[in-house]
Amino acid sequence: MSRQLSYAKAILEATDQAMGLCPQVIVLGQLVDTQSGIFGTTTGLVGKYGAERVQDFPVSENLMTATAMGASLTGLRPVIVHQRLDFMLYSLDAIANWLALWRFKSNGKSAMPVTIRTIAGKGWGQGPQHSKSLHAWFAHLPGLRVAVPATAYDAKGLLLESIFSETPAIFVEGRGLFSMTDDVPEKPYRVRFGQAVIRRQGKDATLVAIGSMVPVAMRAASLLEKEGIEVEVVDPRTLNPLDRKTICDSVSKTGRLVVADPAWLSFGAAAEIIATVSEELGDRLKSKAARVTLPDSHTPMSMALEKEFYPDENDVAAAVRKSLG
Amino acid sequence: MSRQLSYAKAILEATDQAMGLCPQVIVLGQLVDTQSGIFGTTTGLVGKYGAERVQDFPVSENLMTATAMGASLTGLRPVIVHQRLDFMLYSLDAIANWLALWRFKSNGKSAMPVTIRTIAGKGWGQGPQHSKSLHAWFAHLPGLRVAVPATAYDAKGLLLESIFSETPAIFVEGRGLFSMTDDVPEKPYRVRFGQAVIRRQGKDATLVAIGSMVPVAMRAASLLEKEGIEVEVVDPRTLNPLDRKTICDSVSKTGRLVVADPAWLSFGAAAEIIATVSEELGDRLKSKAARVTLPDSHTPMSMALEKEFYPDENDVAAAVRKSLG
Amino acid sequence: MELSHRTLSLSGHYRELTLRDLEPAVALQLFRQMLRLRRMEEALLAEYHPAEEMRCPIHFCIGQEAIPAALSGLLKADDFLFSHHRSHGYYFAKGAPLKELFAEIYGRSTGADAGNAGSQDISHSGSHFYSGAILSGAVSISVGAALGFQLRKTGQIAVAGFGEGATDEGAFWEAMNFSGKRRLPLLFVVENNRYATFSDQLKRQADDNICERVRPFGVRATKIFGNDAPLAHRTLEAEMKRLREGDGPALVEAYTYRWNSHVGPEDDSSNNYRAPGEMEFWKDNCPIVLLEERLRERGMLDDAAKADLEREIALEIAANFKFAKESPFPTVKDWHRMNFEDASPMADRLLGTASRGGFDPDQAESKLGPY
Amino acid sequence: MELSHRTLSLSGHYRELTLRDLEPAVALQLFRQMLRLRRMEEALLAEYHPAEEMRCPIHFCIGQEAIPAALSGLLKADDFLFSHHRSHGYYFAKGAPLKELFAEIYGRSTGADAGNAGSQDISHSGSHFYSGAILSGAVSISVGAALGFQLRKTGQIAVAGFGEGATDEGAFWEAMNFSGKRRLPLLFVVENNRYATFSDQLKRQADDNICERVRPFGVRATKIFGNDAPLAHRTLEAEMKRLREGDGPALVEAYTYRWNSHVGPEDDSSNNYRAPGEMEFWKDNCPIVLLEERLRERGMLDDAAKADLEREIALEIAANFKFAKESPFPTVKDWHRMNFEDASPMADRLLGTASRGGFDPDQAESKLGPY
Ligand SMILES: Cc1ncc(C[n+]2csc(CCOP(=O)(O)OP(=O)(O)O)c2C)c(N)n1
Ligand SMILES: Cc1ncc(C[n+]2csc(CCOP(=O)(O)OP(=O)(O)O)c2C)c(N)n1
Ligand SMILES: [Mg+2]
Ligand SMILES: [Mg+2]
Repeated sequence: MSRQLSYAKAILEATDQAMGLCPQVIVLGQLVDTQSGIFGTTTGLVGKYGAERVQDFPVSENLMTATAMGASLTGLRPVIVHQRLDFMLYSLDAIANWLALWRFKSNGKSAMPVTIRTIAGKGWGQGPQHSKSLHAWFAHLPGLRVAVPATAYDAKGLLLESIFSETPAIFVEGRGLFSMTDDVPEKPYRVRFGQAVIRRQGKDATLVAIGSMVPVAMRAASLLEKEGIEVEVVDPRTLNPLDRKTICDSVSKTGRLVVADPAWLSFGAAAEIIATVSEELGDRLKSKAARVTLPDSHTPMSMALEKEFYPDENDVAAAVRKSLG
Repeated sequence: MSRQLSYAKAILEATDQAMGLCPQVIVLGQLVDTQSGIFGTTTGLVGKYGAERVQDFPVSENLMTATAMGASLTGLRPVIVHQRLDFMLYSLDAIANWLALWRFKSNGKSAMPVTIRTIAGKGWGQGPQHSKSLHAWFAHLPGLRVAVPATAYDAKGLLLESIFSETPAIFVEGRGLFSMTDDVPEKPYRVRFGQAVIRRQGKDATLVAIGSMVPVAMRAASLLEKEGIEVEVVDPRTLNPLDRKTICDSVSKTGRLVVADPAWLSFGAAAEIIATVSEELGDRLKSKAARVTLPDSHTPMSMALEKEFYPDENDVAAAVRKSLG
Repeated sequence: MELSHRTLSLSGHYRELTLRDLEPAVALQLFRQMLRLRRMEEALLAEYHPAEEMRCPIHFCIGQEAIPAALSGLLKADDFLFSHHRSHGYYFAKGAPLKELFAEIYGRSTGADAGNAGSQDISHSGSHFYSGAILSGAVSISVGAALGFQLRKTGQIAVAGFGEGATDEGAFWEAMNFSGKRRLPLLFVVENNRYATFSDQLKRQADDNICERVRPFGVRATKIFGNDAPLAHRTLEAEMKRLREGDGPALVEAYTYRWNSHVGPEDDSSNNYRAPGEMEFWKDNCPIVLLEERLRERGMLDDAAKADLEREIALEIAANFKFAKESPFPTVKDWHRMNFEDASPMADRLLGTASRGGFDPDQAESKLGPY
Repeated sequence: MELSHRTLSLSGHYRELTLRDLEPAVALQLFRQMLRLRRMEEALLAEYHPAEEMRCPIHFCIGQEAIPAALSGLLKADDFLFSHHRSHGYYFAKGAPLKELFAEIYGRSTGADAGNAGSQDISHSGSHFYSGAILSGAVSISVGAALGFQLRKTGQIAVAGFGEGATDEGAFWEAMNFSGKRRLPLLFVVENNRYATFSDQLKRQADDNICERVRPFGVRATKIFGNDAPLAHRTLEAEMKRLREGDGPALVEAYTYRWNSHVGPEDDSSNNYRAPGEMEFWKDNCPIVLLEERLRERGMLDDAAKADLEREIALEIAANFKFAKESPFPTVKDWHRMNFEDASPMADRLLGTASRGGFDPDQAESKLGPY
């Protein structure tokens, strides 16, 4: 039977089930042991599993990451949580100089199955230090997996998959997605990394949408449908590994590509997707590829500016129309 | 009269001249005050300008960056130096959460003219913690300029430009370039950001090469010339701003694009360049775009593996031949 | 008994507040500044949700007025002040224009940062006031400002204000190490309000002993009861005097308490983190009430004078709201220009142009070695 | 007089080394281990340039043998040891196979990490030995290992070995704070050799007082003359015993000295950073010589025994070189597999598959609020 669950509750359920299935799963993060529980994604866990397994951590993000890494060497499966991705920047040394290369450096003999949950802020004046979305940075690093779940279903399945796989994973959540619902099976299930999903079939253009741009892209596709334009919406779900094949197959059918990414324009994930298609099908595109992203600017706080800063379904639809000429 | 100077000496001369021209220029970095002076790029400065202006800094990379930032608010023009880019990862919070957005956040009222020199290691078993090249990360950030000089001439002009401009700059140097020479004028001169240079004209394919891949690309072009293939080699010199126009103009002439980047394949600078071209000329390419980069792997120490890890002129030439069909 | 949040929560009404040799004008000004800050925060707090016009996270500082009030009388115009997410008190302390604070929070183009920053990232560079919401980040930057003052021998000082939570961050200890080593003209002010969001200091640190921790780094440190405004004034005055004489750096830890939610006007006690009786202790020892008691005892304040003051403050606040609400919203002109400065007057002045010579493509790359 | 590099450089030959109640076998083993490590490093150093086959930066540890030798007798097989760029002594201390160290440095497929890591990043996970070249990074990771031991109540301990330079990093202080708070079974061993590359500790820190700095964080700390191997043994033994009893964490600071260049076999004195007479002091107080003096005095060692030992060591080293040089170079099979593990046995076992339901594309996004 189908059961609707919010994105936040799906994350909570995945974590709860993981902790129930395996006593080695622990959760570290500022405020993970509180009632409010990181947008409700950790609420109640401390009561159920105790303060040793659900640990409030000092405001020491670099150490938190390294602690999870060291703990994983002793057999634990740590999940760490950053309330904003921006706070996680203190831990980039731990991530890029250690976590990402640990397996490589040991020639595969030592693994660090660490899952890093991180929330990309958006809206209501979060401002430049509470809203960054740097999934492209993580995806550039060898040795890390990067998930960008857009739906509650994917959030649960990808989080469980991250926790119980051997390669460390960065799990990027969108603040705008937390209360959105989806059919979510109750049992613990997996969603594999590197498997894109076609959220909507279409023949006129391929619209690849990442993370919190997925609902926006779906709305854009609905708008365009009314104009007789059939857009194929592809959600890669994970950026590393990236399911290049599904994307290229779609574009080889439609001949057109628009990428919607909730991140800065230049040197971002949208560029990688366009480059991939250009390498595979470069001489067979029917029109120029296009990106719908944030401008190359930090996030303004004022709602008047935020409105222009974040692209919406009209921006996406306009880009698709343009690619159709 | 033309004067040959090595890349290292050009950097030293630029710094020396900047310090001479302007008493506000200071240099901070581990070992900048030693005789060996960071591959000779700071040798002698402490004797000339004193230990206040040429400061050995504790092994505290995050604070070093923030210190330069705060000092710049008092009117100083700091240059900081990281002997390896890897060490700089401790300072990414300072860079991404503060330096890059400072001007934005103050609505343009406050500037931080800080220059961050950083050296990407290569070769002789530097291994995974001493050889990263993350220029794509920096270029993804709004509010920062990113220079990737390939020649002594550009190194001097871009370093002077960085020091005396108002936007903070990341200056990425290649370890393999330090002893390479070039004509370098003696006077202090500028090389503007956002102006690519065509290092070699050609009509058959455009080869965009970044930083330490520039000499490799030039050698590849020489090889191809013998086969009658005329490659146009474009060196963007800076990634942010990126001279998209020169690149696109070249590709619209040749119809073919190969990008050589001394960094990881996925989600890197090569993707941005291909995406840019695809957006501008996507339906007019004569063949598929191609990348010649490091594989998506951390750097192995063993020379046997290093040899396969770093692409050379043969790899670049092969990619160009392939794009010619 | 050593001052700590544990010992404080066991004590009763604070009786040690004394004006001693404080000039009456200074004492009254301390009172006035605390009251202004309190009323301003109360007004913002009351308007926050109903209007939904202040669309940014705000960390109110009600209960923590003593330090900002004391700093406000001691900082010189060209000193630099760096603070954190709980920024209003510090903005106020630096004498930055309050109407621009209101307009900033309302996201208007007349705001201190034209609506780009909001409450938690606000700065006012004309007043040399800077803040930001990444813990300990602004502390690190203050080190550079102090180094600049020292190198340029300007006599200015830098002050960094933050909470005890910031001392969890490694970045903070790099700042201690370097400022202690360089003896920088830098004052660290820790408002220890016991919590970082809902997390008790003793959940994050083995002991409530920040002063002990910083001293071996070469940073002089003093802890005080932070709701005693005259004491705060005297302590900060003495430390700032020594800093100006080259005898730095110093840290002052002020024990105080936040009355409201960590962020926003709600009550976050549903998260159940406050110790029993604690809120009562701190409300009983409100910094404004403590000083008011003494001023009245000494006949320096009466009902009429206070009413005048309240009226003056209410007018000021109303004017600030009016300014903010009547100001236009910003419009995006150019995202590029908001993030990059393309003009380069200094480079224009100092640097020439040169033409590129011939790079020899056939030369060998540098012979690489191990180091 | 408080122990410090300043006081040491004023003193002469160290006379306090005593065997006390050390078992003769332990004393001899300390000597043997120091000599093995010394001879190994000397041999690598001598071969380094002529062969150009060890194509990676090596930070030799000649002069710093006492701590590794002492640790080697105290660490249990399932304890974890984390170290830094100057890794050989620690690799040795953990009892990881030396032939795999040689092969690693030679970049061969039989190396500890099959040639991926080299000297400065070497690990041997079978021996629970890990290192890396980013200062203080492995210290932070050791905290997690100790937390794992504590949560799982395994009785294991973690040890982190590093230089005084690592304490410049903020990351280090986060480790102090958290391990002190959690009372982790974790031993920090600082080999204070006065310099970080060419930079004197007093150029980077206000004082030579790491022990004083860490204590207020809840970390017990002891400083010792680090070339007195029996003293190192006794001190580490006592601390490790307390850690195993749950009384952690602890730090031991061992004053010692590196005889060679910071990196490589050259002499880096052209950088002119060493204090006059310093090298002489430390060579005169070579940890091996100091112990040898006492062993000979007590009749526990004579020329013949030493010659036997030297022969045994020389054979071992020769065998290690032979192993390394005869081993094949690695070949790249699959860059992806070198960096990612695609197998997921645990997920296979615990997780099922499910089919995706219908995401309603028309639903509204979350109503965003300020926090
Ligand atoms: C690097 C970083 N991590 C986490 C946060 C989230 N955060 C915001 S305020 C805060 C608590 C701050 O406590 P404290 O420094 O004592 O200041 P107070 O709020 O008590 O005034 C935290 C953890 C942050 N802003 N920055
Ligand atoms: C984060 C970081 N910054 C800088 C370096 C460069 N570096 C390598 S070793 C070293 C000095 C280390 O000194 P110390 O920790 O005392 O160890 P020692 O070499 O004296 O044994 C430095 C600065 C580094 N490896 N990592
Ligand atoms: Mg606090
Ligand atoms: Mg050292």
